[in-house]
Amino acid sequence: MKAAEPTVEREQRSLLTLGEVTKSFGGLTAVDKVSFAVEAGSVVGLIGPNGAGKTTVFNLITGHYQPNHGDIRFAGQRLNGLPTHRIIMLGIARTFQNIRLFQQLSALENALAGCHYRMRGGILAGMFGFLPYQRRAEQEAVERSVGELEFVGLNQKVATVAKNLSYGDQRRLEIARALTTQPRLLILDEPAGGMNEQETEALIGLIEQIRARGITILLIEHDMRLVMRACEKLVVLEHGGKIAEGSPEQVRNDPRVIEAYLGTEDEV
Amino acid sequence: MEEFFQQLTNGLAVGGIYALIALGYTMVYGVLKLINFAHGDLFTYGAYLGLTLLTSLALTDRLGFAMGVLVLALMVMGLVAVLGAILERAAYRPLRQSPRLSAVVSALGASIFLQNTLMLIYGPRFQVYPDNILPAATLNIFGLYLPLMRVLIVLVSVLMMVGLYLFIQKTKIGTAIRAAAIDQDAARLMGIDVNRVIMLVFLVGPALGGAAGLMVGLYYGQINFTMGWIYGMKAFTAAILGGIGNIPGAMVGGLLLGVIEALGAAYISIAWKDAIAFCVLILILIVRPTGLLGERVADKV
Amino acid sequence: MKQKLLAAAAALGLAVSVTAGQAADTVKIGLMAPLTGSWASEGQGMKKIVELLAEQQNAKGGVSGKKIEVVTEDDGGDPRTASLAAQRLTTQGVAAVVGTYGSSVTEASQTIYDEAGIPQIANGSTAIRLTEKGFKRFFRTAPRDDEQGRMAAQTIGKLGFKKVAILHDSTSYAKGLADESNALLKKKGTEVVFFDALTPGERDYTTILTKLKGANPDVVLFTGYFPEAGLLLRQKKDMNWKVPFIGGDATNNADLVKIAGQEAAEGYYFLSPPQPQDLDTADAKNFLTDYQKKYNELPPSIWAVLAGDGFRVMVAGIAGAKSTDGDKIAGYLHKDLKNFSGLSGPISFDAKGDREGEVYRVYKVDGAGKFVLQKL
Amino acid sequence: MKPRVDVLGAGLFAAAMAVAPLFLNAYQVDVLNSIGLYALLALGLNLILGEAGLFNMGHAAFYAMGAYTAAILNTRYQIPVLWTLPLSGAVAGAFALAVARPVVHLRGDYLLIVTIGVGEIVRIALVNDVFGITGGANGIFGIGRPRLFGLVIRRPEQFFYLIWGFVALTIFLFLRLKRSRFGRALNFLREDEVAAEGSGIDTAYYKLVVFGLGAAWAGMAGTLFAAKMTIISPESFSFWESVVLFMIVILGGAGSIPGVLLAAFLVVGLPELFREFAGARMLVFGLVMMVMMVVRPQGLWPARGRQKWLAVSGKALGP
Repeated sequence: MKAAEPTVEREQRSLLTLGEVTKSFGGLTAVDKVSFAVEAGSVVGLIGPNGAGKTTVFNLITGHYQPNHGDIRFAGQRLNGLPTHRIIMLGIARTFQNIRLFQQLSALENALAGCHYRMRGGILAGMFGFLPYQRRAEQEAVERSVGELEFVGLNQKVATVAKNLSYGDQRRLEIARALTTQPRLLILDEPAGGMNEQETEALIGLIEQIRARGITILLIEHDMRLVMRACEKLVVLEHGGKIAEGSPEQVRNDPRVIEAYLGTEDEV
Repeated sequence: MEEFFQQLTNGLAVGGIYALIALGYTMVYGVLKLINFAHGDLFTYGAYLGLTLLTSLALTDRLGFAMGVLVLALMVMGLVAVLGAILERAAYRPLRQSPRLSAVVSALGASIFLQNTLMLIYGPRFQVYPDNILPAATLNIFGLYLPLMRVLIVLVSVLMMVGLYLFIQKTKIGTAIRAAAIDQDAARLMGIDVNRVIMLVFLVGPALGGAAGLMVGLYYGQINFTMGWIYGMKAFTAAILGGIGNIPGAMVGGLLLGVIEALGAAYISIAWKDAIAFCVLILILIVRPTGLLGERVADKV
Repeated sequence: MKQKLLAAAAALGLAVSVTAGQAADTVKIGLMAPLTGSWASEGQGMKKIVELLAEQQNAKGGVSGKKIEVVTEDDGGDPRTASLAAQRLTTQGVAAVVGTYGSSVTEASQTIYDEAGIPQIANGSTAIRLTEKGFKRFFRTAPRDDEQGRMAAQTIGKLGFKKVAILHDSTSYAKGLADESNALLKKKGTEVVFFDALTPGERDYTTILTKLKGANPDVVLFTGYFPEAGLLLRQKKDMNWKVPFIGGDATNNADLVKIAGQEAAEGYYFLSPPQPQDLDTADAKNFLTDYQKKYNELPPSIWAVLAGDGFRVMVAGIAGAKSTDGDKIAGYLHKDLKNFSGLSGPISFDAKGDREGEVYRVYKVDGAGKFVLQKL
Repeated sequence: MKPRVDVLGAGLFAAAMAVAPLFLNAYQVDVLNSIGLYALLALGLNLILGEAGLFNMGHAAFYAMGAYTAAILNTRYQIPVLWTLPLSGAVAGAFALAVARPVVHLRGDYLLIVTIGVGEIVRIALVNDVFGITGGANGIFGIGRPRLFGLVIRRPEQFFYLIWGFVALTIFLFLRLKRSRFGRALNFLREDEVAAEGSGIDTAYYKLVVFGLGAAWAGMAGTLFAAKMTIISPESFSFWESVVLFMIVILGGAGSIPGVLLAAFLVVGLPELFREFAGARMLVFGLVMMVMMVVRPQGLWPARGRQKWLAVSGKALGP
C-alpha cells in the first residue's frame, strides 16, 4: 500500500470517502477505523472473509447505521446523521445481501419505487386528479422503469410479481430498482449470490454496462472471479479493520490478504 | 411510607396474576409470532373449570385443603392445556402459512366464541366460589396487612415462572422450543419436530393461564365469562412491557404493571389508573422500542 | 368477479330480509333487553320475568280479548346496537316497549320510539335527563338518580356519619348518583373526605381500599354495581377494616352476598325500591310463588322486577285505553293509572313519566345474608 | 380480468344500493346505515393497516375525537353539525399525527399495543370528563339534526343517502389515491420498509401522514355518527369498536376496498342476521369469524395486484 495521499486532494477526485469510520455494537467493534475512497467512474470491490464487517460498512454509507466515529463523505457532502432516504436522494443506490424486494408487487412497481422521490404529488394530488404534469410524470416514471427493466434484461417479466421471479431475476430486479433512482454511486451487496455460472457471466457484463453509463460501483462479492475481472480496486477487510487496498493484482499478492484468506481456511 | 409498602404488595399480588397469564402470550408469540387473543379466555376457562370440579368432586373435603387444591390445580391445568391444544389445531394451525394478521382475527373470533360458550353453559350471572375453601388468615407484618392468600399467589406465581424458566433453559425440550422460536426452518432442518414444539407451547401456556384462572377464582371468589378480556389485555400489555417473546420479560412486565397500576392509583388517581399504566408503557416503549428485556434487534439489512 | 359481486349482493339481501310483523289477533309488546354483553345477566332476568308475566296474563285471557305476544330484542347493553334493536321493534308492529336497563342505551332508543309513536317504559334507566326532554310517551318504573341521591344523603345523616368517602365506577349511573350525593352531603355540612372512581370489571380492589382507608372515613358510599360492591366488601374484610358501606340500588342483587361471602356482607346498607318479597300485596306474593315455581330461584335483581312492572303497566295501559294507539295508552298512564299495584310498590306517573312518591327504601344485610328492610 | 366487469359490477351494486331504501323498512335501512358507518371507518383504517401495514388497533380513538369535536361544537356553539365535518377530520387527524409521531417507528405488535393504549387513554379521558367538556360517562346529548340543502335529516332513509353518499365519495377518492404515487408509497412501506427507505422513500413521513389521513376519515365518520345518534357517550368508542374495525379490514382482505365493504356487511350485518339465535348470536358470530378466516386466510376478497392494469400496455399508464 502506498503512503496515504493528503486527504483533501484525495477527496477532490473521489466520489465517496470514508475517514476512520468506526462502528461498534455493544462491546463488539464491527468496523474499526476504516478509511478508503471510491473514485468517480471506478468499480471498487470490498472483500474479506465472512464477518469482516463489509455489509456493516454498506449500512453505514447508506445511513442504516450511524458511525460512532469518523466521517463519510459523498461528493463533498457529509453523510453522517442523514436518514437513508436523504442519502439515496443524494445519488447513492444499493441492493441488499438478502434480496429485499416488494414481494407482492410486480417488477414494474418495484422499479417504480426508485422513481418515487423525483416525482411530486401527495394525498390531494392522488385523490383529486391528475393534472397534465402529473400524468406526464407518471408516464415518464413508467417509461424509465420499463427502460431499466429492459436494461437489466427483464423485458419479459415487467408484470411478473416479484416473489415469482427466479433468484437471478430477483437480483437483477433489485439492480433495476436501484438504477431508477438515477444514482451516481451504486452499491451492490453480493450481487452474484445464488447465481449460476451463466448468470454470473451476464452480471459481469451488466456491471460493465452500468459503468459505461458513468455510474460508479462499489460492491461486496465472494466470487473472486467476478471481483478480479470487474473491479479495478479492492479494499480488504478483516475483523472490522482494513488490511489492504489496491489493484486486484496488488491485493492478490499481499501477504496479509493471503494469510487472512488462507488462515481462515486452515482453521476450517 | 407504610401506605407505600402496602400498595406495593397490593400491586405485586395483582402483577403476579398478570405475569402468569403473560407467560402464555409470550411463549406463543415467541414461537409463532402470534398474539393469541383467545388466551385470556382460556384463563377464564381455568376459573370456571376449577369451580365446577371443586363443587362437584368436593376435593378439598376429601383430601384436605392443601392436597385438594393441588389435585384441583393439576386437573384444571391439564384440561385447559387440552383446550389450548384444540384451539391451536382448529384456529391457528390452518393459518400458519398465512398473513400474520389472519391468525389474529381468527384468535379474536375464537375469543368471542369461547366467551359466549361459557355464557350459554353457565348463564350470564356471576359465578361464585364457595368462600370456605381457603384459610382466611391475614398476616400483619410491620403494620402491613398481607392476607396469607396474597402472599401465596405471589409465591406460587413466581415458583411457576421459575419452573418454566428452568424448563425452557435447562431441558432438551426447552432447547427445542428456543430453537424453534429463533428460526423454525432451521430448527426443522436440525431435526426438531416444530409441530410438536408448537403443540407443547399451546399446552404449557394455557396450563399456566388456567392455573392463574383458578387462583383468581379461589382468591377473589367472583368470576364471570367476560373477565378474560380484561385480564388478557393486561397480560398482553405486561408481555409487551417486558419484551414479548421473552420469558423473564413476561415476569418482570407482569409484576411491574401491577405495581405501576397500584402506585398510579394510590398517588395520582384511581379513575385514571389504566390510562396512567398505558402512558408509562408508551414512554417505556419510546425509550426502549422492544420492551424492557426484549432483544434490541436492529432490522437485519 | 361477477360471482363475488353476486355473493355480496346476496349477503346484503340476506342481511336485511327479515320478516316483517303482520298485524294479527295478538297484541305485541316489545322487550328491549341486554341479552348479551356485560349486562347479560340483567337482560336475561328481564326476559324471564316478562315471559312469565305474559304467560300468566294470557292464561287470564290476554288483554282486550287478544293474546299478548312478547317480542324480545337484544340491545347488547350498548347504544348503537340498541338503536338497531329499537328500529327493528318499531317495524314489528309492537304496541308498547318495555326497556331497557342502561340509561345511555335507553337514550339511544328514545327518539326512535318517539318518532314511531310507540310508548316506552324503561326499567333500569335512572338518569335524570331521560324524562326531562318532553317525550310524551316515555315512562319508567325506575326511580331517578336525584331521588336516590337525596335518599342517600338523608340516610347517611340519619345513621349519624360525619365523614363520608364516595366511590363510584365512572359509569353514567354511578357517577350521577355520586355527584348528587356529594352535592347534597356538602350542603348539609357533612365532610366528604374522598371522591374517586374504580374501574369496573376488575377483581382486585385492595389498592383502592388501602387508599380509602388512608382517608379514614366513617362510612363509604359506593354508588356502583353489585359485582364490585361484593368484591370491595370481601377484600375489606381481608384487610380487617371495619368501616360500614352504603350502596346504591345497583347493588340490590342476590349475588352480592354470594360474592362477598355472608360474613363480609353483614351490615351492608343499600338503597332500593322495595322488593316483591317485602310487599304484602297479593300481586307480589303470587308473582314470587310463580316465579320460584317456574325458575326455581328468586328474581335475580330488582331491575328485572321493574321490567316486569313495566310490562304490567303497559298491559294495564292497553286495557285501560282499550286501544293500542300510543297516544291513548300514554294518556291513560299519565292521567288514569293511579296507585297501580306494582311488584315494587304502588305505581303512578307524573306528567314527565316518572314515578310519583317515595320509592326508595333502605335495606341492610343481616348475618344470614338476607336483605332486611330498615325503618329509619 | 377485464376492467369492464369491475365497472359493471360496481355500477350494479351502486344502483342496488341507491334504490334499496325503497324496498326496505326502517330497521333494515338502519342496519345499512350502521354498515355504512363501519365501512367508512374501515376504509380509513384500511389505508393505515391494509395499505401501509401499520398495526393500528386503536382506531376508535380517532373516531371519538371526531364525534366529540362535532358534538361539542354543535351543542356549545350551535355550529350546524355537518359544517363541523372538515374540522372534526382535522382535529382527529392532528391528534393522530401528535400521538403517532413518537411511536410510529415501533415494530408490529409494539405499535399494536401502543394504539390500543391510545384508544384506552382517550376513552378513559372521555369518561373522566377531561377539561370538563366531554360530559363524562353521560357523554353529550342534544346534538342537532343535520341539515342539507334546507332539508332536516332525521329518518333512517335520509341518513342512508347521507352516509352512503359519503361512502361512495370515499371509495372514489381512495381508489384514486391507491393508484397514485402516494398509494404506491404506502404499499412499498408495507412490503418492505427497509427497501422502501433504501429506494429513497421517506418512510417515517408516509407512516405519519397515512395515520393522519386514516384518522381524519375516522373523525369525519364520527361527525356522521354524532349527527345520527344525537347523543354520544364513551361506550360507543370502546376497545371493542377498534377490534371490530380491525377484523373488518383483515377479514375483507387487507388493502382491498371491495373486500373491506364486503366485510363491513358481514361483520356488522351477521350479528343482526343472527338475532334469531338470541343469546347465542355472538357465539355463532365468533365461530363464523374463525371459520371464514381459516377458509380464506388472505381475506374474503383479497387485494388484486396492481400489475394487471399497469401492464396493460407496458408503458402507457392512465387511470
